[in-house]
Amino acid sequence: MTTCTACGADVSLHDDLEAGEIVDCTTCGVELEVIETAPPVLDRAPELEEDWGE
Amino acid sequence: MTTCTACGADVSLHDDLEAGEIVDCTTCGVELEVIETAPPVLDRAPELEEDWGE
Amino acid sequence: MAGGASTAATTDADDTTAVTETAAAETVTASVIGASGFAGGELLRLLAGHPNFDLQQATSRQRAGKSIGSTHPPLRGTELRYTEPTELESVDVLFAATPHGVSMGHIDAFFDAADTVVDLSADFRLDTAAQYDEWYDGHDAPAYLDRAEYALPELNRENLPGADLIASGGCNATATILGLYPLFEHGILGGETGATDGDGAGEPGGDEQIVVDVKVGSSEGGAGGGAASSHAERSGVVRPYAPTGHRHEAEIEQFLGTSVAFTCHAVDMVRGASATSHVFPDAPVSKGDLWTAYRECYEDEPFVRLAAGGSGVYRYPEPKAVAGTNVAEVGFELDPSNGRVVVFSAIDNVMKGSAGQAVHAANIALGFAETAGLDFAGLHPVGSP
Amino acid sequence: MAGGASTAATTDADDTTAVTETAAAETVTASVIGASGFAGGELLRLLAGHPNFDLQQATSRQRAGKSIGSTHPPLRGTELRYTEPTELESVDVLFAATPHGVSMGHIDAFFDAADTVVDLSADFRLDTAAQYDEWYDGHDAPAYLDRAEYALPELNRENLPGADLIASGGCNATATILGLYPLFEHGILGGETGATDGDGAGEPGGDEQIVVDVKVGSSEGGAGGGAASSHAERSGVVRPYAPTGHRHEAEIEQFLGTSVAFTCHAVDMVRGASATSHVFPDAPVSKGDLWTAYRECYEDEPFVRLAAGGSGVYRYPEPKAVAGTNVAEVGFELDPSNGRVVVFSAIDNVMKGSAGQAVHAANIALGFAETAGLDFAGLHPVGSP
Amino acid sequence: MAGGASTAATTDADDTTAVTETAAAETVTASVIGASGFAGGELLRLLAGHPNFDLQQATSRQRAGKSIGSTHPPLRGTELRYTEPTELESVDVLFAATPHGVSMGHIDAFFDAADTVVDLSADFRLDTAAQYDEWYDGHDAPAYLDRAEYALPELNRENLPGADLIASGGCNATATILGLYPLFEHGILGGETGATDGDGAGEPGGDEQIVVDVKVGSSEGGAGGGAASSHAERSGVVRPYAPTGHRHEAEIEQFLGTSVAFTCHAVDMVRGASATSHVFPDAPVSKGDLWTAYRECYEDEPFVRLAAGGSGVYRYPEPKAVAGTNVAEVGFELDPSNGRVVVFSAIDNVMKGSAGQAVHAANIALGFAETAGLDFAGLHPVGSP
Amino acid sequence: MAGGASTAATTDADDTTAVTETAAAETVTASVIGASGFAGGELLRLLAGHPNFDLQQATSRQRAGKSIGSTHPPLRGTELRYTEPTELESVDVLFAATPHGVSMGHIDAFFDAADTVVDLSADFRLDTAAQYDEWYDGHDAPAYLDRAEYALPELNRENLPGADLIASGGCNATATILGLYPLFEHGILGGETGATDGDGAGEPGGDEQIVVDVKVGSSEGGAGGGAASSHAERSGVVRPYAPTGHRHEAEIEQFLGTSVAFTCHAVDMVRGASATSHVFPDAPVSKGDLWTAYRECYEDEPFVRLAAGGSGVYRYPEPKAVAGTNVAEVGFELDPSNGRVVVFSAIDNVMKGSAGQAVHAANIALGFAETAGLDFAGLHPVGSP
Ligand SMILES: NC(=O)c1ccc[n+]([C@@H]2O[C@H](COP(=O)([O-])OP(=O)(O)OC[C@H]3O[C@@H](n4cnc5c(N)ncnc54)[C@H](OP(=O)(O)O)[C@@H]3O)[C@@H](O)[C@H]2O)c1
Ligand SMILES: NC(=O)c1ccc[n+]([C@@H]2O[C@H](COP(=O)([O-])OP(=O)(O)OC[C@H]3O[C@@H](n4cnc5c(N)ncnc54)[C@H](OP(=O)(O)O)[C@@H]3O)[C@@H](O)[C@H]2O)c1
Ligand SMILES: NC(=O)c1ccc[n+]([C@@H]2O[C@H](COP(=O)([O-])OP(=O)(O)OC[C@H]3O[C@@H](n4cnc5c(N)ncnc54)[C@H](OP(=O)(O)O)[C@@H]3O)[C@@H](O)[C@H]2O)c1
Ligand SMILES: NC(=O)c1ccc[n+]([C@@H]2O[C@H](COP(=O)([O-])OP(=O)(O)OC[C@H]3O[C@@H](n4cnc5c(N)ncnc54)[C@H](OP(=O)(O)O)[C@@H]3O)[C@@H](O)[C@H]2O)c1
Ligand SMILES: [Zn+2]
Ligand SMILES: [Zn+2]
Repeated sequence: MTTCTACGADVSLHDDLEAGEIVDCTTCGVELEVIETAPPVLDRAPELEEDWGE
Repeated sequence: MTTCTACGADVSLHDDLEAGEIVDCTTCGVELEVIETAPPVLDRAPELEEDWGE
Repeated sequence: MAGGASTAATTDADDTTAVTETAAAETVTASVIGASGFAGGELLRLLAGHPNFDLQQATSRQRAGKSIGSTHPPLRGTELRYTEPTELESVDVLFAATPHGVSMGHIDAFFDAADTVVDLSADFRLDTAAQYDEWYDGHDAPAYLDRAEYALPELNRENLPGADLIASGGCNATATILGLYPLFEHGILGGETGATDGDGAGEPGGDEQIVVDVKVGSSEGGAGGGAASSHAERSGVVRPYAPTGHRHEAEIEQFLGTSVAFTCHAVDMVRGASATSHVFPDAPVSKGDLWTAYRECYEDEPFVRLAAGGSGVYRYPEPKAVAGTNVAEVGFELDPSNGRVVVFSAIDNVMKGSAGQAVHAANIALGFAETAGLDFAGLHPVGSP
Repeated sequence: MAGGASTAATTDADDTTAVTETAAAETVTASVIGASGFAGGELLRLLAGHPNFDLQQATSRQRAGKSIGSTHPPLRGTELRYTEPTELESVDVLFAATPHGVSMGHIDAFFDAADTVVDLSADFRLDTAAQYDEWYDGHDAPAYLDRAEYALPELNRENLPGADLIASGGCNATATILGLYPLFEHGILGGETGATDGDGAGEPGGDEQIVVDVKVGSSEGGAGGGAASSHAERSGVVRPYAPTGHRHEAEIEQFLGTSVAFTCHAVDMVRGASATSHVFPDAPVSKGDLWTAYRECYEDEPFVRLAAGGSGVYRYPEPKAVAGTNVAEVGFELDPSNGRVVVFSAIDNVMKGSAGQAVHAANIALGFAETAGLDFAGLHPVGSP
Repeated sequence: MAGGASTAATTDADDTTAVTETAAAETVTASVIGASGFAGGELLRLLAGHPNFDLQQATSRQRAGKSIGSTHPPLRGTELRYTEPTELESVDVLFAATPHGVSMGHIDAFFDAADTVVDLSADFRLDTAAQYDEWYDGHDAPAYLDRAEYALPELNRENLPGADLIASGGCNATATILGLYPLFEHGILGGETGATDGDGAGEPGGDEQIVVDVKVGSSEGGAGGGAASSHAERSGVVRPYAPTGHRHEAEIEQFLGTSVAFTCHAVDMVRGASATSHVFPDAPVSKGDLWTAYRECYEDEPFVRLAAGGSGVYRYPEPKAVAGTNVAEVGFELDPSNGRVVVFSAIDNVMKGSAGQAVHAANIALGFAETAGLDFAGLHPVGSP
Repeated sequence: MAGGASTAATTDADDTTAVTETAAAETVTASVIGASGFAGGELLRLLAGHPNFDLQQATSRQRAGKSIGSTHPPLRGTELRYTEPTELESVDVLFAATPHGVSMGHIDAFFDAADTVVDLSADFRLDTAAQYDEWYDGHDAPAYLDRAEYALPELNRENLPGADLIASGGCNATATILGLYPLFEHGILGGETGATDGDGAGEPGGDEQIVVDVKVGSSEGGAGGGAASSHAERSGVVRPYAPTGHRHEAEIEQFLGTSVAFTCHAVDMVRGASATSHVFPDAPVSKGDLWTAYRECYEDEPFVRLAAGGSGVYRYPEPKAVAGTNVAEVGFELDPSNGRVVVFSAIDNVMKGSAGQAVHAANIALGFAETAGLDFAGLHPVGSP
């Protein structure tokens, strides 16, 4: 378990985590980049200016 | 003016027509390929299985 | 203040000038009975933008005294107020957009007030009192049935000049007839006997099974409201509302000379009627034959547009492509696996299906340009209009 | 008889008993391939609420690593993340909700990972490679065609127990077949020859012209998107999108033993498929005959509800009455003027038309209660769901 | 944490345990007054799927004698018929889903028939007769006001166990209060004085200008119908229907201890209410502060789900993500340019906004599992539900 | 053959007479860049029906060679085909309806081809390169910023005659500014300092907190498509898509001289933008004061219509009442409980919000009648247009 940098909730991570992988926080949904794996360190992933509707 | 091979209507074409160009018939909408240019000969363009809604 | 209506007002003023200059026939006076309804409101809108009509009265019993813009937003700012239908003043033309049964009960009063009556209801569409006994609850004024001309101008415009009682074709009937007519006209259906002769009295066709599956918007039901047509109940439906026995079958049969197996569904749109007709010609036809039939029937028609394949998003007729216009889109496809021809036709029921068709017919009857007042080409994109 | 809330109530009781009685077989593991799509997302939702399935993996190539709730709001808060379809772990059951062609290409890998494969695509629905040559672009794994059981449980549930490759019936085919089947079963159509025998290989019927006019929602197109299916272009349509030649004809013909004249329209809803079938029986039938036929076929079915007239707003089948449920509404009307029977059937394409039907079939195959996980009864009012 | 499928899963497990442990109190009898309406129909649906309620009667004056499925498609096949509200039999719990003013006029009769009354109208939500004089047309049974407990369980569940007159919170008020409450609770708004104390009687807040801009679906208007709410007039609207002076302001003010500047728009959906609250805290806050406030208030709530940015299509609360469920989505965003906090909250007005909230409150009052009967997680995709 | 375009042609013919009478300058040539998009298609439609424009070219890179009717149904039957934007011929006026960033990159080429450029994008709306650095990604052609005139004719028509680079106002900005402007103009907001002076450079206002809550249709996103804007995902939403930080804030601030707290929601319609502005004037105002302010500003405006209460169904501004028109509806209500003024404004984003406003501005710049080509008054009933 690691803490989400955006909302502070716990983020559950799977075992064979790789650095650079992108996961999202299941509480707040932000995308987090795996910076280090042991122990896991997460940081806000660079925001893709993804179109989401307009 | 050339005749559409699908619906028989006249198709108006611009001057600097090139072979291989795709135009559509303004009556029936089918896409026509320019086979020859002087005089213009048109044939049904190969149907792209274009998604148009489902 | 602003908008459409004021523009229309200015136009009226100009036209008045024009009238003085040109000739008596140029501008005629008109009133609308049932003007607070959907078809009536559309008539008001069309007449306001029409170069040859000068609108006099708009009737509504429930809203008498209120301005017409209070009901119909496009007419906001217009000075005209609703009057009682019992207080008709003399005009050249009276348009009646009242529920079935009203016109037949007041037809004498209508002719007292006007030289020409254009009726949008079904009251004068059928040829004989017997048909009204069969399909409706009889007829109150059968003497007028002979005098009335059914109006579906693409098929019988030659009957309309000078007509003084015009029965504007019904919405679902118009969509269906426009779709099927070229097949009869070109002998693809109906054998040698089935063709119509323009006065609406076709010979009986063969024993074709013609299935017509119709989808319509909520404005066909009129402005009334009620629990079943509330937004919550009526949204998102594909609801069989007339599985069998729709009264428009009478009109279709009278015109095409063949009966149809007709089913109507309510779908989620406000304006629009779409008819899909499934037919099985006796002899094989090619897509080229179909193009020939439809192009010959409609290529000079100002209000029919063919769409039968092609490319892009809009390949076949669909109601939203004609919303707000007097255009009928007609198209077809051939099913090689069973020789079926599928015919699609799409109209705006409030326009080509009622008010637009009525103005079109009046234009012909009175000698105006056919397309006068009917030149709006529609919108793209548009949602569920 | 069937449907909604009563089913739910009964089910709860039954399941409790069942749970106490049985044992190890009770819970099986399952994964979903194509879980980010519409049918796959529905599977996730159903499995999460199912007493006998324990969800292991959900695959998506494009969203691997993201939580399943990021795509499907009903699953927000769930910890499960998408994995690559190449990293399948061993499970009891694999559901494949991938586009046509994917399952046939990976079927060996699927069976490496799982004992039972339930495929929602068309890849294993047809009996022979020849049919795939005719209707699709051939088949990559024809050896599996014999092994696969088509699943439309109301008609062939006896084939499903123990099946290890299940081809869940297609949405439009399901709606059409459920509507027409009682007519064949009761000899109203098809003469003595046309009846199906439960394994999907009906004898050829007579020369009936069966017209099937279908209206579908946008979710049938999947989660992809594109200019033609954008909200602005797709809203408010009655758009003929498969005028002829729809591939589901193959399934219908295989099951009913007769071909149909099939036309599909896109209308403005997201979930829902509605089939209106117009048929002309050789011998006259009464509405009572029809009720008998449909009741005998469906009165014990948990997921078929009859609606054929009655009163109130909802008189015939319509998609919004079954949205979110695994229920098919089926109804009919008789057209006395021409002997036509009009059959209406309505389903939710994402449920009874795909994910719900797949779970229903899996329930039978694995010996679970048929309605397990499928007891949601729907919403009223509901708009355009 | 909260929401959907995972809750459902957990719930099932818990309930099974609970069931085994407890006993006779397990099932109570219940009736619904106003059962033919939208909120009443939803109650019928929820009670039918609820493990602890046994439905006895459903009243409708207009449909007495008809089956409840004739009105509500999800209940088709159920044997229960509507009865007159004057023929109430004894039950444990009476749910009243009648228009404002009915319950207050019949409250004695309600208590004659039942031990516990759960009222969905506004009749017992306010604390004092004076408030009814100000916001409504006075009160017929002011003696009951003290006895009544307002029910918005997330904020005052401690008041509900054993309550015998429950006033279920209003739809727009619920959405608004759930959105703003954490800001008051954590002192971001309201200074030291504004926090609520759980009995609905907050201290007056500061002079914040809180703007609440609400968008609602057509089911908020009930099942009645009428020209203004007809499909043709109500489709596609963004219509200011309560620009100022909405009665729910009274509830909000009573609960939050501050008035709000409240405006309500009708939009094109059937189910759903969405409140966007724009607030300007006196002291600067960070997004982290907001997350802390909202997570602390709601992370253990089974029916609140936070959505405040993130990725994918569904980033902030929206009604269609919660349609059919008892979940409230709540989220927020910070406007760095002016220190504004924008709070979004979205509910299904027929569920969390009325019937679902009423069942939730009854569950607590009667000692059932809080989520019993309320575990539906919603649909994806879904259109305009 | 048929429909809109040909009708328009007839109209042109009539007008030609007029042209002959008046002066040579009467008709100018025009081309549209980005003509396959939504704003560009609307320009084509408007120019086709405009008495003073003669359309030369319509560009699309993706559809070059195809007819313009293949994309835009109202233009079916028109002979014009798309050309590449690199093959511009000389014209009097060039309309650019390309995404942000395109015009600034090609402005020299545009002026090589045309004397007057009317740009519909945001590329030339702001006064200074610094603003582009702040709100966008900088500017490629800052030298043109001084030359450009922002066009929101109701507020600054005096700047437009003779302008050769016109930056047509943005959709949401137009709705917002038209709603708030009379309050500043009449000193209800902004104290003595905040009034605009007509060139778009207002003095900074006071510290009013102006909350603007906007609801928009899907056509604002353009013709592109994508999963998030697919029909299934975009239907039925009330979705906060720009909770804060919308770029139109820059335009609003530049014009009104005050910043606004701006939030944008996507709702279920295709055409339409509706802005609800909540403001709290320092000094009390009456509803009469408001009427005076708005009437004085707008009573002579051809394209502004006031709606602020009244009777019937349409009491306040709403987008469907102006769909297809160049009209802005503006209205207001006073909240006596807190001194708030709520201002509603509604436009069709494809018309008054882009193409219509651009034509309006061009009409003024070129000395044509202001309303030329813009007289469509809208439809009633209409659904979700
Ligand atoms: N809507 C369509 O798509 C459509 C298509 C084709 C044909 N039509 C035909 O057009 C006619 C009008 O349809 P609609 O949809 O516009 O109906 P509607 O919206 O219900 O309007 C009916 C109008 O008639 C008036 N009216 C009703 N009863 C009357 C009476 N006894 N005497 C005088 N006026 C009366 C009503 O106003 P007051 O009650 O205030 O007087 C109202 O103005 C019908 O015959 C219909 O079949 C309609
Ligand atoms: N929608 C319906 O109403 C309906 C009804 C009946 C049957 N079906 C059938 O159900 C299947 C799924 O339909 P849908 O509507 O859910 O489609 P969809 O929304 O487009 O979803 C397709 C799913 O498959 C995945 N996928 C695509 N190509 C893949 C590949 N080559 N290998 C592995 N995964 C792949 C996609 O995710 P990634 O690309 O991220 O891997 C996505 O999760 C289709 O066969 C369809 O015919 C659908
Ligand atoms: N709809 C919502 O979103 C919502 C949200 C929160 C709260 N509520 C509240 O819930 C209540 C019901 O709302 P609704 O939308 O469901 O209304 P509705 O659809 O109009 O239903 C009202 C019900 O009450 C019955 N009824 C009406 N007058 C009655 C009377 N005098 N005595 C006995 N029964 C009567 C009606 O049936 P008969 O006329 O046949 O008896 C009908 O069953 C209202 O108080 C409303 O404020 C509704
Ligand atoms: N939609 C509205 O409501 C609205 C309102 C106000 C202002 N606007 C502004 O109007 C402009 C157009 O918006 P829209 O909604 O119409 O967008 P759209 O539907 O996406 O259309 C964009 C058009 O520009 C063309 N295009 C794209 N990139 C181009 C390039 N690099 N060079 C040349 N042509 C290019 C496209 O065709 P090809 O790719 O085939 O060339 C298409 O014709 C935008 O600046 C928008 O901000 C729109
Ligand atoms: Zn987080
Ligand atoms: Zn052609």
